[in-house]
Amino acid sequence: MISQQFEYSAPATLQEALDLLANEGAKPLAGGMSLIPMMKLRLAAPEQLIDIGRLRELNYIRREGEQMHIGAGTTHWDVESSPIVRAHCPLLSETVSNIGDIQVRNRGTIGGSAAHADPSADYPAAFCALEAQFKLVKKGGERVVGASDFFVDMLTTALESGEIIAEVIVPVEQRGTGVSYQKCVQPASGFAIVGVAVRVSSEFVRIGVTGLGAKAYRATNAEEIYTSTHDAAKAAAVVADGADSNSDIHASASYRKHLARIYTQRALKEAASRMG
Amino acid sequence: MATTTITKTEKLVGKAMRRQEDPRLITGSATYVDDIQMPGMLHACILRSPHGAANIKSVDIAAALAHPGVAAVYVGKDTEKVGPVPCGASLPGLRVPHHYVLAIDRVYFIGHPVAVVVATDKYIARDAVDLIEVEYETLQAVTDPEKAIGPGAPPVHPEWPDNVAFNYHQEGGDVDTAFAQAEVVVKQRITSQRLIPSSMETRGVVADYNTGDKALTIWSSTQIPHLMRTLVAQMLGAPEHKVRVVTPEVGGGFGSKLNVYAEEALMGFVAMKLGQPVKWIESRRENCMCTIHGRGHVDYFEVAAKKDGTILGIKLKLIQDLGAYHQLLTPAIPTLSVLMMPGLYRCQNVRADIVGAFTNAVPTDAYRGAGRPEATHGIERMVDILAAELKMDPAEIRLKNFIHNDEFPYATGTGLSYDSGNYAAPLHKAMDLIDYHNLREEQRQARSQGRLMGIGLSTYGEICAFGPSPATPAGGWESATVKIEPSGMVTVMTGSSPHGQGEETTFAQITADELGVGIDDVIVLHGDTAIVQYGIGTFGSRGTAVGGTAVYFALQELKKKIKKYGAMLLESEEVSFSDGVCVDHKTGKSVTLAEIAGASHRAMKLPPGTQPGMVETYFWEPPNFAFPFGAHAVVTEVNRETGDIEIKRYVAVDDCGNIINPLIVAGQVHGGVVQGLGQALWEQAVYDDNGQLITGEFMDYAIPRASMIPWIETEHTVTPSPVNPLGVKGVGEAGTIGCSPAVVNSVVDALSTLGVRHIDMPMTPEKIWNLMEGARA
Amino acid sequence: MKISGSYTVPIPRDEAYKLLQDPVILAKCMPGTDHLEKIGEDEYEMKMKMAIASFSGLFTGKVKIADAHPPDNFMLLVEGSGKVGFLKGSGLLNLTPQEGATEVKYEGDVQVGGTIAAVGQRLLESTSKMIIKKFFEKFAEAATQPTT
Amino acid sequence: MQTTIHVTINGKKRSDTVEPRLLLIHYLRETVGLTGPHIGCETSICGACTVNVDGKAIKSCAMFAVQANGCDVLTIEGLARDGKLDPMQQAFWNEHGLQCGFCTPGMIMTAKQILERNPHPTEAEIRDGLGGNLCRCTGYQHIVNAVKAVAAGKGA
Repeated sequence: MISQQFEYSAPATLQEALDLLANEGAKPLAGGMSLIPMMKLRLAAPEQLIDIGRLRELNYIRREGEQMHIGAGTTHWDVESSPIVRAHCPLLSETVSNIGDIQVRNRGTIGGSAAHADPSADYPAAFCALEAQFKLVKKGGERVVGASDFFVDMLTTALESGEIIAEVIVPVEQRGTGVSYQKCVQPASGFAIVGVAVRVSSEFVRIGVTGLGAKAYRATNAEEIYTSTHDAAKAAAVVADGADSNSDIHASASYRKHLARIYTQRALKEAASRMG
Repeated sequence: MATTTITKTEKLVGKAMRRQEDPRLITGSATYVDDIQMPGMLHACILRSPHGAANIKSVDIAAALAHPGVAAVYVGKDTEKVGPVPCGASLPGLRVPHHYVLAIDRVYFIGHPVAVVVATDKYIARDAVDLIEVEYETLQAVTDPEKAIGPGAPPVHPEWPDNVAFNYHQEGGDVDTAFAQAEVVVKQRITSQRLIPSSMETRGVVADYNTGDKALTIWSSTQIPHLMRTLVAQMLGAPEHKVRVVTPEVGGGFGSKLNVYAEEALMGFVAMKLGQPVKWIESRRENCMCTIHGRGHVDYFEVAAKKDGTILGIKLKLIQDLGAYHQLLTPAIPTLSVLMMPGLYRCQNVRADIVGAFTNAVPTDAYRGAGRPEATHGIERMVDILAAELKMDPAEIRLKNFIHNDEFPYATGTGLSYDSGNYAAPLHKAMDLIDYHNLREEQRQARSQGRLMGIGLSTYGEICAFGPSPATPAGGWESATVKIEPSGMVTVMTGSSPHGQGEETTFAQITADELGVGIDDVIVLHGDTAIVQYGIGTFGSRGTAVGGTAVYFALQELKKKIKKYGAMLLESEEVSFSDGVCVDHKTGKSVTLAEIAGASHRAMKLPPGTQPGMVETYFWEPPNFAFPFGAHAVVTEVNRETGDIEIKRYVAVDDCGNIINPLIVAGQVHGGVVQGLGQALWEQAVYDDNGQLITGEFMDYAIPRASMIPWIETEHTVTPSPVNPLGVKGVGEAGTIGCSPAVVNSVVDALSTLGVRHIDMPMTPEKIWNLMEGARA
Repeated sequence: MKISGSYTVPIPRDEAYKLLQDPVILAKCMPGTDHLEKIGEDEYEMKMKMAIASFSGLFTGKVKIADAHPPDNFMLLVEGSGKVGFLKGSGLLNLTPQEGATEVKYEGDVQVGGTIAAVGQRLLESTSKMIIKKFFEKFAEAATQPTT
Repeated sequence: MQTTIHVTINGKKRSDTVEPRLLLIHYLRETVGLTGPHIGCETSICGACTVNVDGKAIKSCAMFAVQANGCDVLTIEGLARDGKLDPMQQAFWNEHGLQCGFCTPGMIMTAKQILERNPHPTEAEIRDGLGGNLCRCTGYQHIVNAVKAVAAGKGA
């Protein structure tokens, strides 16, 4: 219940934050929904916390042309309740409403969730399906990394030391695209046993899967089959192929794979029904 | 003294009244144990074993002791003389391991306390725990009770290599003849998994020692303040009269606080050593690891019957997972299962054999239902299995075997005397409510469409109102004192120690009716051994049936005294007392309760042979248990793709005798049912083979959330208990007991077309999916 | 918890076998190990600072090599303990030559205890796999670098 | 290292010097003396510690007090005004939405947020909204009734 001691800074600007984060042992704190429980269990013990949760610079939702730009510090609730997101990126609205609970969504941020890269988190499925771009910043540098390169392994991302996510960039959904996020909920924690995010239009299909393996991934093999057959069952049948499936008391590896197939099929069908 | 108009007060018993205790709870002004702050208070944090079984080679506390702010660090050898942690149950030949408050040289389960740090601040105490170095030599652990008593298992306690704590046999009737005459015998292994009670408030203790008075006060989140006082005094070698136990607001117990734990004595020890108050609050992780678990049964049932469904005999081999130690009632719990094993059925031929198995796990003990849910689950599953075997309707087979209404009091083959019953009534009511016969038709249609729809029934009985003293380990009576203050206001002191059951309200309802006062003119005090006469506590659905009855009898005594004073004041030979007024019907003159109370305290004049004041105490010994019963009916549908179970309808018809407050009874049933659903569908305490508790937090131990459960339709039949004058039977555990078999019966019914005949709990989607896959293969 | 898997390292088997028992190489490849000291025949003690994203912890541990059958296989016994829990692993490493490279197959049992086991259940298997993967990645790197 | 924070709690401004690792729940309960919010777990699941920070229901065990610097905090103690209960408190009382009462302060804070955002929720929406608050006593049914009652204007 009680974390180890640490130093705390609440920089006023992003620049100031990045300067502080350049110190070894410094770790960013945004909403803290993943980090603080881990600190309380002493599974994490950062020496210095840089509170980027109150930086207005990181808190925005903007549409620019065919892209949505969401500041990394935007809370789940701000995304969930945003009419712009609902209108232009309904997959994010739907996915985010599945995260945790009201209180967690009030504090947790889009950047924090991405950076934590929990293998059972909801957001990463949508990020994969949306081919989201992450704008990463550090003292003296900025780069953009795509979702497929950003999620590296369990709890591991492409973020380097001192680097934080500044912005998540997702495409504006075109008319005629249907989306769906289907989740099998772990009854205790509320995390996803598996979660499947789908976007489908007459032109393309994108499938993002979370919960199955060490990291969320885009199921390109299933996408290809769907593109050629438009058969949800056939596409879903291969969604877990080759995945190194997680296993725990809530779902064995083989059942998880089965669920991934079922939920993919459901998501594909629902997304297709929403293509309108 | 004037002639007053007598107004008939509205009777409160039976009325759905909102609770008297709620205003403090909804405004955040209640005081739970963690809310207690005292000057100079120290904070304790406990170092616990990370191993299921290990020898302690060394404990180095030097760095912790040197940490700024640390007042003391104690290890096992410092507290060797404290305790042992008491076991109140006795069975012939019971092996009782010495349960030290801190481990001495060996740890027996994950979370076993090894050392305690006491510091000025809880943050410092926590930091210092990390500075203690313990060298362990890990040993092989065993957590499965069947493996534990099987060949080659590592011994939990080296002195008892077979891991058997006790064998217990009970038999009634002529079982062998029953089985020899049987036309059909059904057998099934049925488990009732370990559960973590998970009261929302964890345990907590504050201890304060007055060095001048040599008096110890312990605030503890417990269901049994008085028993704790007696036992903690023994553990500490302190004179009982100088130990006071205060139970502040208690955030739920469900049996898990019907116990005396190491920490209560340990904090007393620390306070006495240091002469400063000390607080220990259990973390959730500690609660999962170190507060008792419930259930933990492996049951082998056999039922012998005639082809027409008449049950002839029941055999049970019960393996109880005890854990590493006996807590207060650990070995007694499975004996309650045996008492309850014939359920509501007219079957005298019963045989049960219990093996109590030591395992490297936290002890099991009373958890909502305590032995009766396991028994009911077993017999109600077996009756369904028998019905399936005989191709009978599950309702029909139950109706055929119920004890008849004219047979009460009914002596069971297990030695109980069922007080009163009308077992068919709730079943019929539940079937009507759920529209059973049309449902079966709907099910036929669903099946023809390939849908897996199930209908499940359970008809349960339970032992409540614990209980006659000879049948309980610590006395089964309850006490009450009722005082009328000089102003006429009424104070009730009950030995029951409620923690959410609403007895401040129900006891006030009883009191208000008897004395003819308003409910706000009554206060109910409990949970402080310095205020309340000795009492037993709240558990085993005994609060109202035993504690409430004690209040009732104290009130009857008090009314005699009221009438004596009334007669004196009215200078009358004969007065009546009702609705708060004594009346001489000859003269029409009357005197109010307040006037009588005032006169009794002023004591200008006393009725002959009567003491001043207006107080009566009653210790009520119940002549028997009370036996509530009921029927639950559940409709489920299983998702063929995933194995998910949807509960489409849940109907609970309970008969808990007379009802004092329907709102509170409904709340008890809802809560009980949801704990039953938790066991049926999600909850399980899982240890791995090395004794690690995998479900060590709410991240993995799934207690039900609001969105996971269906609307619960409740109804009642009313069969008053003859055991007490209130006619109440008890309802705290009913929902839990009735629930799990009904849900499992429903899901088994859904899957019966696939050849499924039994499913163990929790019925996780994966388990169901595997069954469906198995059937497909 | 049973774990198994295989990695291919780009060096011949004899060399791979030798390097896999070289304390300097092991120290380099065990994630977060900053100190490895020989405490007995084929037995080493180490201090590790494990960090996986936000998770971090200090561990002290032991590595022991047993049942060595060069160049085919050996048992690797790893033990680590820290304030958040402990880990014990034993695994059989089987080396098979593959055209100038070596396939290392491992099969073993991992025991995890303490806070990690109680709250990190869903992450345990992936964590173990990840640590092993990191080990072999670093090993491949170290093996192909000229020794200093 | 200590940090000074300035917080408005239940309408009253105050400043305190705190250790950065001090959790908001401990700050409220022990420094400020508001023991209404409770601690039921350490993994941010149970919601007993729920308070409102700047208009949002949050779990105060998953937030450091320093993060609340400059914020407006409302706890269960701040709901009743001039002795008049908040409609949600009143509804929990009327509907018997509590038994042991331990989860209740957090439950009420979340229930209020549900209705602030969705004044006329369906039963499923209410149950879903309460997902971050565990209750072991009531089986939730009377809690759902309480929220429904307030939505129907019956709390007052």
